[in-house]
Amino acid sequence: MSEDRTLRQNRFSVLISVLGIYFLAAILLIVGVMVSERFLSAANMLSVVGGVTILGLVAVGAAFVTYSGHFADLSIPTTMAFSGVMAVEALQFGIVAAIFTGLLVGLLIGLINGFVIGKFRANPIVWTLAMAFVTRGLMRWIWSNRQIYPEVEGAATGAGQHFVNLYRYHLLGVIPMTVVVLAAFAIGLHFVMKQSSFGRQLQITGASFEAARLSGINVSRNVGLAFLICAMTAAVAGIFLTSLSRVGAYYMGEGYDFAAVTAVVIGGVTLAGGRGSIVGVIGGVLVIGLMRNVMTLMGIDTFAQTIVTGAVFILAVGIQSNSLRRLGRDDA
Amino acid sequence: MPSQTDVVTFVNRYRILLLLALVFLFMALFAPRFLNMFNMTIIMKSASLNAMAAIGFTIVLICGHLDLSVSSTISLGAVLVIGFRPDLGWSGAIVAAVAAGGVVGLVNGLLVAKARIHSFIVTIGTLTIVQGIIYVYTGGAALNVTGALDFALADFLEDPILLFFPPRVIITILVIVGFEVFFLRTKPGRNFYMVGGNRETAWLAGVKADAYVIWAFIISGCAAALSGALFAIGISSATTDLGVNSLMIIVAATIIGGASMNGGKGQVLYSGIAVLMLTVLFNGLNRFGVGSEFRILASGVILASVVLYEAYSNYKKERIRGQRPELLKELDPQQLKNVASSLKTRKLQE
Amino acid sequence: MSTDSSAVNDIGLALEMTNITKAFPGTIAVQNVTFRAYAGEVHAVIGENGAGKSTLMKILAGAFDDYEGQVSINGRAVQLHSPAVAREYGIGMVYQELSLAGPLSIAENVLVGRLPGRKGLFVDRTALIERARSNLARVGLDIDPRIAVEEISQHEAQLVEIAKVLGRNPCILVLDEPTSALSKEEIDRLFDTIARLRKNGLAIIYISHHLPEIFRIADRVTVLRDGRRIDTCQTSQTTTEQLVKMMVGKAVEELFRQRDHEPGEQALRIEAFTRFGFFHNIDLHVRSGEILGLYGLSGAGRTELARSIMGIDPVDRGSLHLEGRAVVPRSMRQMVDEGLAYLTEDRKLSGLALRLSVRDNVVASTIPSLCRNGWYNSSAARRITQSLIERLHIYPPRDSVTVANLSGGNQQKTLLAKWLAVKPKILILDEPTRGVDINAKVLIHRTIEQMAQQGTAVILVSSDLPEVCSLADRCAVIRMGHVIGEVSGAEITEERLLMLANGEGIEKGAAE
Amino acid sequence: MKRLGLIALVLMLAGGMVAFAGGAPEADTAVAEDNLERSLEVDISGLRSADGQTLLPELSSKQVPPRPDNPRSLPETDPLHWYDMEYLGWGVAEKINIPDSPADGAIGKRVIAIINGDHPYLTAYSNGMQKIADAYSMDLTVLSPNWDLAEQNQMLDEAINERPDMIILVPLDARVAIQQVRRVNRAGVPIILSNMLPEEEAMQYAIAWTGPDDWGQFREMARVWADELGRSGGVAYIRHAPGGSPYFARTYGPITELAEYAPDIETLDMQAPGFEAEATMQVVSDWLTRFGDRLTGIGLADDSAQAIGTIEALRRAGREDVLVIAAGNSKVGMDMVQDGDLLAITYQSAEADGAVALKTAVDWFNGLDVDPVLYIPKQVITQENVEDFMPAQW
Repeated sequence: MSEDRTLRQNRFSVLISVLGIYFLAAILLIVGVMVSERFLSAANMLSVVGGVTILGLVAVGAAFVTYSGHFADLSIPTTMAFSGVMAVEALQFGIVAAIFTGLLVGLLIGLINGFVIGKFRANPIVWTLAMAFVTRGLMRWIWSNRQIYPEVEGAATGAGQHFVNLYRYHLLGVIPMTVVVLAAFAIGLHFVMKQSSFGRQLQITGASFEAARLSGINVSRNVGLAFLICAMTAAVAGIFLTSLSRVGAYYMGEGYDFAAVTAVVIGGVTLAGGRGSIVGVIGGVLVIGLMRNVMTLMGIDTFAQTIVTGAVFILAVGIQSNSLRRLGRDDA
Repeated sequence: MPSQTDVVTFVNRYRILLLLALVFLFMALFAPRFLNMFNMTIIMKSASLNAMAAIGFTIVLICGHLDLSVSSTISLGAVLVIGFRPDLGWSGAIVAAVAAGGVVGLVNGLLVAKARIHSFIVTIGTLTIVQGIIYVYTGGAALNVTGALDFALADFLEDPILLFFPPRVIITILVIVGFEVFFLRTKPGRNFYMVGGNRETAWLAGVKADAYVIWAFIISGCAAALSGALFAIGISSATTDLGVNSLMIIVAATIIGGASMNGGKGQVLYSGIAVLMLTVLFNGLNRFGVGSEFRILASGVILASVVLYEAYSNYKKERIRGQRPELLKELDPQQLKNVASSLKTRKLQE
Repeated sequence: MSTDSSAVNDIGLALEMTNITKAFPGTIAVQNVTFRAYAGEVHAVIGENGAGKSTLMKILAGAFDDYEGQVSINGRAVQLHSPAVAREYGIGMVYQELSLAGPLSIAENVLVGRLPGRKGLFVDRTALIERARSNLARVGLDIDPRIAVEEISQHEAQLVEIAKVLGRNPCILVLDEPTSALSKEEIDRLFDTIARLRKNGLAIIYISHHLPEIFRIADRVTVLRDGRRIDTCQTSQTTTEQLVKMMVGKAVEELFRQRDHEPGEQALRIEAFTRFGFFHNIDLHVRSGEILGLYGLSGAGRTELARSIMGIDPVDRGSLHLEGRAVVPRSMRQMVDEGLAYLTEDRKLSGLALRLSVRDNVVASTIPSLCRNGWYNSSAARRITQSLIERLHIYPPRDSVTVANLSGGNQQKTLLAKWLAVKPKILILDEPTRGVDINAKVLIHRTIEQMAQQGTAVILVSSDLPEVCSLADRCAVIRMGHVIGEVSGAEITEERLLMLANGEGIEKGAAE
Repeated sequence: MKRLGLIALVLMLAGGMVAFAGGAPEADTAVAEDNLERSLEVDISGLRSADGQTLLPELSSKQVPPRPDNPRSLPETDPLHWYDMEYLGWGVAEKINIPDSPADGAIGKRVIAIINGDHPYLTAYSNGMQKIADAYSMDLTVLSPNWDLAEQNQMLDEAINERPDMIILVPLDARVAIQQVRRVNRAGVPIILSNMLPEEEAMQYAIAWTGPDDWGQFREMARVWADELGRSGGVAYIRHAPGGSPYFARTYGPITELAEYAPDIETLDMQAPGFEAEATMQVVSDWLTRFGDRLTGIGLADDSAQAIGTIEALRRAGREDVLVIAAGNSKVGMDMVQDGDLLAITYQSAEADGAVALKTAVDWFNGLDVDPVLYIPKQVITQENVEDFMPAQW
């Protein structure tokens, strides 16, 4: 095997796994420009980004689960709902307490998931599904299927309005705070994934659990942390979603599990683990936003959009994994 | 003389049957208006939809893959059987609906086996695509039997003809038992397990692994479509999202029924019984008059317990893997009592 | 160059492969190889890793449909484009990597692809069990065939694999490193079986790295190198040195242990170390700068002992001292931080993350120390990797190459580099040269020497006798979970170790 | 074959227990003689819903035009195209197999209500129903299948099994309802449909249908909307979930009404992104990009998540001038009307919705005549009158 060939493969492979999704984004941009002259306007671009910030928050966390070689976390939607409801419930103690409580829920669910999957090696899909059932059932039981309102719960402390405004704050009057939070999370988690001790060890854990374990890496802790990060960003997203919707309810966040997987995988984090980046995931999220935007601008109805989205998903991931496989690098 | 390990093995082996018996017994004793013919019919009818669709999910899982598209394939079968009914008649419509399910399965299978895309991704994709196709076909509205009202077949399928078994339930049982016998007792059937147990081995032994994977998906598509179609005939109409709640129940039931996400394990009969067990549970809880949150909570707790139990026993098994029996004999009996041992727990595969 | 004049006779020609060429993208794995095997002979095929043995055999097994050249079996030209076809022609292949389906029963694994039928479609279960039982008896394995394969041990699985292939009554049997997981008794039994099969007129192709085995059972031997056939000759008319020379292409400098330095302080001592059912009452110590051989047959408890020392598996009783300090091994991380390193035996399953780069693998155990305030220092990682690549001659010498794309020897060197990177005080090596080519082996041995010289305490777990004999200062022999003897210095000879390992000549008081 | 033996054992056990326990349970039929009189004397005019409105006000009725020969052949913008949906239930000439009223009073009757899912609206709906049940000391069970059709069918069968005096059903789907209602009807249990409109055919098996006049209230609101829009401009619609009657009523109600009342208003687009704020926000943002200033109004099928997403998108684009109407009066929607974010919403009292269904059953038990279709009152809530409807029911 010649040296040149391996080298070239690596470059090409990196190109595919990181930039592949931005290539798709570029195509969408071109189509968008052809469809509407207002497509490239700042307002439209901001709305594309604004429409996927919550998804983006969920996806950057979910990426860690996929990156660790554990497919997906199906308890994301209930984590979002639970943290939102708990935050609203805690508004009577003030806005800080509310946010803290919401994050605590994420911490708790993440810890349980992380412990069971990291320590006892339960299948992640099935376990998180069970977790979703249990938490959803609990939530509905505790709140008797009602939804609760931040403006009511937080009326006494005046925190309700603050909570509702969480999603609506704009930085310098133009940039939504959610986008800033997403950017902060993305940059932070990018460094965590690529530059931290944990992230580097997680990469090996994801690529080969056994090899990582026998390299002295604390694999249980790493996998646990991956689920914890996922649950934490889901909690943050849940608080924002609740703030946006102005209600806390058990059904919030439905569909975000598969949507997050879509964004993560289309963004180049392979299901086999240990490959991909937050940069790619953000690309995946943007592509999903752009795709919806362009299709609506083209006047394609919701149903046809579903079909196109599904097809693009399979196609994009297929091309990506196929090119990796052809280079002898991946098989997933 | 049954020892402790015998009991453990027995429980492990017949877990799902014992669970069903337990739940049934509990409900029979405590749930009001539970134990009567009519209610048994209801339970059997309710279990049919997911039990038949679980065949496909189970066999795909046995082959080492996932088929998340079952839920929209159930809806597809339902929508098409009602949609084709005016043009093709019932038999033609059923054939067409099942064939359409088969086509979905074929596409899944080809993408997984030939294009080598992970089944998790492929079937999330086809899940949405098929749902989109259904919406486009129906315009978003449900379909029903039109023109001269023909409820004859529906009434036939839904009314018990034997004890508490209506024909639709009997068909479901026959299909499940048929597939169970096929997968457990026939040569091609065993090959599905072999493909899931070790794809390479199967391939090297001349078993066309790809073909079996594709067939597994086709069976899955057909079973899901057939169960959707029969259900739709029974209610003389079809909604666009008929199967939307089925996926999670099927996944839970299949796992509770003993199938493994790693492939090579599981039985369609046990998956069916697990669906029945969950249905008995739901029915019983309804008899108590509690809200639907308890159904979710109860199934979640059962699923979580099963997953935890399996993960924990694997964890323990891993710790004694490779133990030397002759070394253990060195220990005095008092010590041996406290040592986890691999001596007697070898599981027979039937 | 080809001197295939030593043919037994042309009448018994079972297999003829003529001018076989198989190219992969970027490389030619097999080039113009002609190969003959006769009924009633054991024909060994040897060569370094990457010499083309596996590819040639895979072609024979029907794994590729795009090879060039002709294959004829029993005088009939055939196209081996699928495993099914190859099987049809009576080719039976026992793979090195076990290819069994874990969740299924032994019986079904043994009879995969030819389950006994009843009324056409249905499986006859009584016949299935019976046939499996008789097939297993042929390899001397007495086990209930209904047990799931995932429940049995590795050497049992190896025998099941052989039983599976033998059960098909092949006319050409290919064995690829069949003895690597077997104990001596099992090897003997296997060789008896092979001898019987030869007598029955099978052509047996035997692939191995283990030259003594080849001299023991093979009639002829074919040497491959760089995808070409170098020579085929009668085993009785050749020597180990000649074969090695042909495999390597150049004479290898003999390796002599330079015992010119005195070992230092006691680095590691274990007392009454016990994990119930795996090893009992082990007392060992190793001093810095010393190489302690730990010899034993597979399954004797060597690997388990090493894993418990490293904190991977629990210990039930006994104590462990590092430089005189009592330490309780709780996790591997802890022991790595204490200065221990453990090179695992199966590089593909538990050693390397194959889909990652050389650099990512090399620094895998070092990540925490490469981090400043929790942040990873990638330039340091690159520097360390680059220096280790140079030191171990890993080829290609680039730290961004994916490990899966390396040859076996270079993969093993990468694995060693990972543990050199932690700068261990105590280095435990578990089969450090299994399945690697001679050049890599020499380099790895030399590196182990160096480490010892620099004061590292080395525990060398190996079933490769010449390796242990040439490297170890002292050697403990482990058998069935007990250390049954310890020899040092000039006493370390292959004969002595073998006798100990097989339970002969145990000194009084050494055991129990 | 230990396994098959075990299965057989379990089945035998089940069968034995069933045989032991016997057939279907008997309904308790003993009724006091003065029950009817006492039932007729119950006064419920004082009951109030949580928003302070009278729980059961005077019900409104509807002008029913003659049915055209083939409504579906008319253009979609013609109100009569939707005739079969809008005037559903009025044209049923003949009811089939409806049981006779016992006419022995509502007090003590057992009623099982099967709603379609868990939703705050339906929680309020159940509350309203319970208030009537309490007033008449009825034994009311409300079951929710949580949007699962298979589950709803199971519950219907279970309800039949219990032989209650009445079943009230909120269908999950209009067309599926036909067979559902027919099956209850065949079993001889009286049934009243509620809230969601079924297909016409279902009506012949049911005593009555009660619920909101979705078409009517959207027509009313569309006129208020058109006036505010100056009877010109372009509008777009976010639709309800596909399948139910609101999917059509809340989109084609205003479209057909505007086609007559303000033909200059152009329908630009319609999408069904579901009930998710973020998805709705993106659709609306995309519209603003695509149509720019041509978009002057948006009609929503829901006044909570959809409304929030829409308003958020408009605010971000600085397009607060776009006039938005929505269905329902959730707390979220009412707050937004109060803040001026929403131009108008429909007043659809969830509690009245539930109460009317059971009150109709009461009337039937009391032997009174019952109309085949009963609408709860419709009103349009705007900033001016929103105070009257506070606090919201859900």
